[in-house]
Amino acid sequence: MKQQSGGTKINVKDLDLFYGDKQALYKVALDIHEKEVTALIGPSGCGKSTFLRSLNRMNDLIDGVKITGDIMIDNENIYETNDVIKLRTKVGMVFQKPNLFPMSIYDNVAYGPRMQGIKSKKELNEIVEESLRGAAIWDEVKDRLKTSALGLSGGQQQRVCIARAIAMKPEIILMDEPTSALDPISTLKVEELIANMKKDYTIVIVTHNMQQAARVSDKTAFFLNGEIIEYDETNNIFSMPKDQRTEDYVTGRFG
Amino acid sequence: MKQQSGGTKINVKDLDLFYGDKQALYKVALDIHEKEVTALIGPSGCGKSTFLRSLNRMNDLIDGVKITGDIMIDNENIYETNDVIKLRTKVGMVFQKPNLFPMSIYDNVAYGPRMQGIKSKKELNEIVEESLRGAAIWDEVKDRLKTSALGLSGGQQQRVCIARAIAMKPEIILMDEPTSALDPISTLKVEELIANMKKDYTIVIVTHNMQQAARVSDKTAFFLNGEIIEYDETNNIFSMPKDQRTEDYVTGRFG
Amino acid sequence: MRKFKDHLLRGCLWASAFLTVAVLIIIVGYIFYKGFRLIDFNFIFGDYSPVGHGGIWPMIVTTLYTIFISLIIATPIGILAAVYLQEYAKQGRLVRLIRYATESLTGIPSIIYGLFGAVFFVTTLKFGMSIIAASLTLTIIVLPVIIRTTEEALKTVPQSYREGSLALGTTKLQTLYKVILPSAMPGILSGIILSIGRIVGESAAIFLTAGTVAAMPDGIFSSARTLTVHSFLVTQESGDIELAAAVGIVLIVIILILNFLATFISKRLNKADY
Amino acid sequence: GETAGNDTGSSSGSKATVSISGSTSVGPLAEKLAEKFKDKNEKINIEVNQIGSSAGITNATSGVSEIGMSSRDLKEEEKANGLKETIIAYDGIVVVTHPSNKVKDLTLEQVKQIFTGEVTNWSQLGGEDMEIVVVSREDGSGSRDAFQEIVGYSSGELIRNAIIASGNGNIKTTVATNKHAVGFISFEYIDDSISTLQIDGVEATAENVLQQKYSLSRPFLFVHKEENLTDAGLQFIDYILSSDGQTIVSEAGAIPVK
Amino acid sequence: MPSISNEKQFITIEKSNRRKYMLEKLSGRVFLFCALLSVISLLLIVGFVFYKGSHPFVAEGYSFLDFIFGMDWVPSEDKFGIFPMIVASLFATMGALILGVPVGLFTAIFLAEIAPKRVAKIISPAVQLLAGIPSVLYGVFGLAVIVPFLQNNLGLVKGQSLLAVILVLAIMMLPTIVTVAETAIRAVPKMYREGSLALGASPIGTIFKVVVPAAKSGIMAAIVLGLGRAIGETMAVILVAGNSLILPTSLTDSVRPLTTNIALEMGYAFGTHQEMLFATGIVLFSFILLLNFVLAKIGSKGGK
Ligand SMILES: Nc1ncnc2c1ncn2[C@@H]1O[C@H](COP(=O)(O)OP(=O)(O)OP(=O)(O)O)[C@@H](O)[C@H]1O
Ligand SMILES: Nc1ncnc2c1ncn2[C@@H]1O[C@H](COP(=O)(O)OP(=O)(O)OP(=O)(O)O)[C@@H](O)[C@H]1O
Ligand SMILES: [Mg+2]
Ligand SMILES: [Mg+2]
Ligand SMILES: O=P([O-])([O-])[O-]
Repeated sequence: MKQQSGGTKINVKDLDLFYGDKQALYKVALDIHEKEVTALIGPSGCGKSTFLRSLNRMNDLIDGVKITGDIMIDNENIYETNDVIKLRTKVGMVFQKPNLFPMSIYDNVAYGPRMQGIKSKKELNEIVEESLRGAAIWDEVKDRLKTSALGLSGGQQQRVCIARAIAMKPEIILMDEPTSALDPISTLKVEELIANMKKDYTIVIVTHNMQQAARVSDKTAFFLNGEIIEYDETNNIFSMPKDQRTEDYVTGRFG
Repeated sequence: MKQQSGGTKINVKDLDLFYGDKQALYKVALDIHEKEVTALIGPSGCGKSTFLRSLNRMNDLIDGVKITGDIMIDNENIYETNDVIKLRTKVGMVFQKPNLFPMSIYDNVAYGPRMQGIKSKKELNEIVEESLRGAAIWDEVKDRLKTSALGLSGGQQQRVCIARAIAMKPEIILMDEPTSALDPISTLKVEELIANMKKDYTIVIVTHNMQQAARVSDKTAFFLNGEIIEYDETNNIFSMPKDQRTEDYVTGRFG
Repeated sequence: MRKFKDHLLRGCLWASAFLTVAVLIIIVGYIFYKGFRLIDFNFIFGDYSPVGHGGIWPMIVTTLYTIFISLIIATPIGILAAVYLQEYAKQGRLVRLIRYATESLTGIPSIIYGLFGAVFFVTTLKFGMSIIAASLTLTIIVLPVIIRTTEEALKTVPQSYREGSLALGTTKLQTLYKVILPSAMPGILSGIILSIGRIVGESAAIFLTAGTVAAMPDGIFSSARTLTVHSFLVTQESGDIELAAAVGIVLIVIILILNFLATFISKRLNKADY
Repeated sequence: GETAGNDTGSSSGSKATVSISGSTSVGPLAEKLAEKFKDKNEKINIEVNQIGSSAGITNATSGVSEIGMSSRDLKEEEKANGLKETIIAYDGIVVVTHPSNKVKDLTLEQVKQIFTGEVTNWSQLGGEDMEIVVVSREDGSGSRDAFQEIVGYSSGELIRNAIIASGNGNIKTTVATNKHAVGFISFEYIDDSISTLQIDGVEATAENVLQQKYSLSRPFLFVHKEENLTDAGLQFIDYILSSDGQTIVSEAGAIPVK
Repeated sequence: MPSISNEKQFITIEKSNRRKYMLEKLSGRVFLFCALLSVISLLLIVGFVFYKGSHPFVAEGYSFLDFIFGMDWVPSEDKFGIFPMIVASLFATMGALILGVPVGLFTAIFLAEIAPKRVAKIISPAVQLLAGIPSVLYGVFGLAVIVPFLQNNLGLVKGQSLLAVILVLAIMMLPTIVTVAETAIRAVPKMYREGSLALGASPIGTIFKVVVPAAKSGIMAAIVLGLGRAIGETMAVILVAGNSLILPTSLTDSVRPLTTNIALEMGYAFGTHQEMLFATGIVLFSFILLLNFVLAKIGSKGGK
């Protein structure tokens, strides 16, 4: 496949990943397009999280992980740079379980910018407000910015997590099952948020929820046993999958 | 409301519950019928878990919980007995996150019976096999009963949790979002299991997943802010709810 | 039968706790009973004299010096070493070996540490018998305690905090300093408190390295006598149990104050403590 | 505030410090001597460290301390290192028992029989019918060496189940809490928690030692290397040997040299 | 196939990040240095002990076997046998372990699981206070209270005995064991407790079958640290052991454990005598290594 000029934000080729001796990804290749939402679906243990975490090199944290192949972001090979900090600043991440730090809401959102060296109170205030607004949670928390973030409900915490990621002004946001711990209302809010964020960010989201994938994403990749079985427009994946296994999976007949 | 003879397994009246000063349940009243699946739905924080945990007195573990009102199981007031152990043997529970003990699969399932004083190896073997079969997981684990339960996948773990509960030969099984941590395939398996178990057990299940509630339950109760807004046949709740708020919620318009 | 076993075990739990508390009360009670008579303003704040019971102010000051210096050196080294073992090093044989060695060394009698200190710090490094030589020796003694407890504390910090922070483009160091250490603070603190106990309780390692000069130290290069060494000498040579106990009372009060301070400071440092 | 005054202006550079370390039994006496000496010589500071005879001798050899204190004689190897010894006082050793013990007088031979286990019951010595519990000092201790030499038995002959206590204080506490016990301590630590025995009818007093009627005693030593001894150190030794110094020695319960 | 991925480009490290990487590298080195420093200083001590202690066997022709199995210890007559002390150390450690570990662990469990919060909040720091009381004072307490108590109540001629040593050591282990184990037990996730209780297990059953096994690693650490404290203890033991040079045959015999031997005679020891005391240290250290090894094995076995 020829690279689409401008459109391709992330280009993955021939990605093999091993946990020690155990191979978790097999020759994964994928083009992720700018300012689109790409959903990764597949049964548990198929390697979705593993793949997602390769994109911002979070797998570096795990002992014994070996990676071969190329991941290019904006045409730069992320495994050839030494500047992981810059990479992770550019590629934000939201985890399955809201993982706010035991600090105030404000401090959570200001955490990244502060670590970047921003000290000015005014500037920080602006970033915090803007990010919380961006994550559609500003109104709910604006009066309690200085209280512990752990006092928020799960859905609120997850949106603050998104705000925390946005505060770094990333270009790409990775989300690993961001709503699986949330109730439907909160889920809906986060989904709306994702739809909105598409304007500004390239989003990659792992989800177990087929409806969610159908609702929020432009493209969907179906993983199975560490391989990408099918990758296409979301509509196609759900309405006319080419592979029998994809069809079985999305219709819930799989297993 | 007059008690329905024979059919009513759990009868809750006027249940108020406080965490310290904060009231979490308001005058909850509910009849749960024998050998049916009752689903509890409602937005996050509405008190579903709190209610569920009142039914086997797990809330006793939390400091400062005050409860008034009656919960009758088989016409006995469970808050008037001192034998909580007997109550919990009769009322099994499966939690949101699989919480197997760090022991072998066998020891996990045999845990309850052993605590009941059953020592005979033969008897235990029988119980373990029967329970694992009952939880539709026997074939997957029969060759590795002596290995650590924590090595199983999430879906497998959750089914072993169910087996562990079944091993106590309870009459009622409470489930608090038993599939929210699982992938669709595992979820499907657990749902099938629940449908099967209905023959033998009275099941109360909390779920965030409307489809799931619709699929597995006979009756559904909709909670909001600690109150039961509506309680009816599941079909009615989803197709012709009486309360506007229920309708808003089940159609996803709520919030 | 099962009920009976439950009752039996519950009984054991209560009995053990009761026993521990009883031992605590008896020992502390005994020390107070024996030593209380000697405590007065002059005893605590007076200068030492070899005749009579003497004042113990110089020993109080020396004790505080040794605690302070040892902690100021051992705490950072111990914490950072634990950080290395737990957060940086590849978990494997080497780390396990280091851990095993460290643990085993907690069982070496302190007199051997003392002799080592006397040869290494006092003679070879030419510190002479001095507070600094003793403090460095004590540092080595408490290092394993701090390392081990800090490691346990680091283990309890959820992995999600680390990932959350690193995913924001922070360095490991920033993550450590801003998120991990604050969360691990309570565990680290209990290690420090145990260390204070160990430092304060030490005698053999100290009198071989700091000596027993019963005068106000001029500085950390002076030879001096700590409270515990004082009570050791009195017990050993004159058998004056009342005096040893009186010194013990002062020690208990000092430990109480220090433990309180340590808790207080860690609460302050620990922004995580909402 | 109070302590700053007591610091006797140590910061003034002219002050000389004499460091002394060694025997824990010589230590208290040395401290008392030093205190009186410092009152007279404002410019000299004396540091006394009680860390055991061997450590003191080692320190004197290595130069960590100017003077070492020893309650035992120097070994040949130690003398070979060029150490000089000065006897600053004698220490009387007294056999002690529990105050309730009726036995008040023993012959030197009986003492030997007790400590070598030939006699194991107080009734054999005219006391109650009860077992004797022997308490001795640790091998290498100066008092024990002297005691054994004078009484006439060797370490190997000491009764095997003897309690070994470290230091005079521990012997005293042990004997004071056990009516079966017998041990020996230095004159300095005699008090009424224990009872002292006469040997061959002679009471354990400094006078009797000086008149050579009472034989259980040993010297207290200061040891130094000639090249390490400062003026101040020399002054202190001279002071101890002066009559002023020897008066303090006898006040402290030890026995003057002359 | 596309050409872009072939011309490998490098993301240049941003200026502001360069400092961070340097700091990162530097801090990694500093941490490593700290770890090494601790290990080195500890190794130095071991080396020192081994150097001193092996001298008589390497250079002076003493037999190590005679040293280990010899029954006589008379330094002034050149007899160095420590067999009775090895036995004494073994008995004393085992005794303290048997007495101190259960009481300490049960107290920790009580504080973490059973005691009302307010009670635990008072007792836990008080127990930590026990850790700070100097061992000399434990010795004084032992000599002035425990020894006469044994003398009077067991009708002994002397209370200085193996039993007194065991009692004092067991007491001294308590604070370490209680503090470390309590922390470990509190860290066990709540979900294990809930899981067990929901199965109709009693609270006590839950504690012993689920909570305690789950806290095993921390509990082992507690035991190892407590044991270290007991084995390394000298000042208190000297006062209550009696330090007699006999092979112990009963709890009421007075004994001389290895540690006491070292501390007791080091003050006067000279030459070979001193080196033999260091050799005693080597034996002691090997003893500790062996014990910890056994404990570690026990610990990892229980896990499977
Ligand atoms: N740290 C690790 N060490 C070894 N194997 C791992 C590790 N993390 C994941 N794996 C294995 O790699 C495979 C892919 O795991 P991954 O977490 O990527 O799956 P997933 O698709 O995200 O599943 P889920 O939907 O359950 O989150 C699995 O077989 C898993 O067991
Ligand atoms: N231990 C507790 N102490 C104080 N308040 C509590 C406690 N547990 C729950 N609550 C509060 O009680 C209310 C009901 O909580 P509950 O957990 O029952 O909600 P839920 O319906 O199960 O929500 P979710 O879907 O998120 O699990 C919430 O407002 C919650 O904050
Ligand atoms: Mg995943
Ligand atoms: Mg809930
Ligand atoms: O301690 P001493 O050398 O006097 O026995």
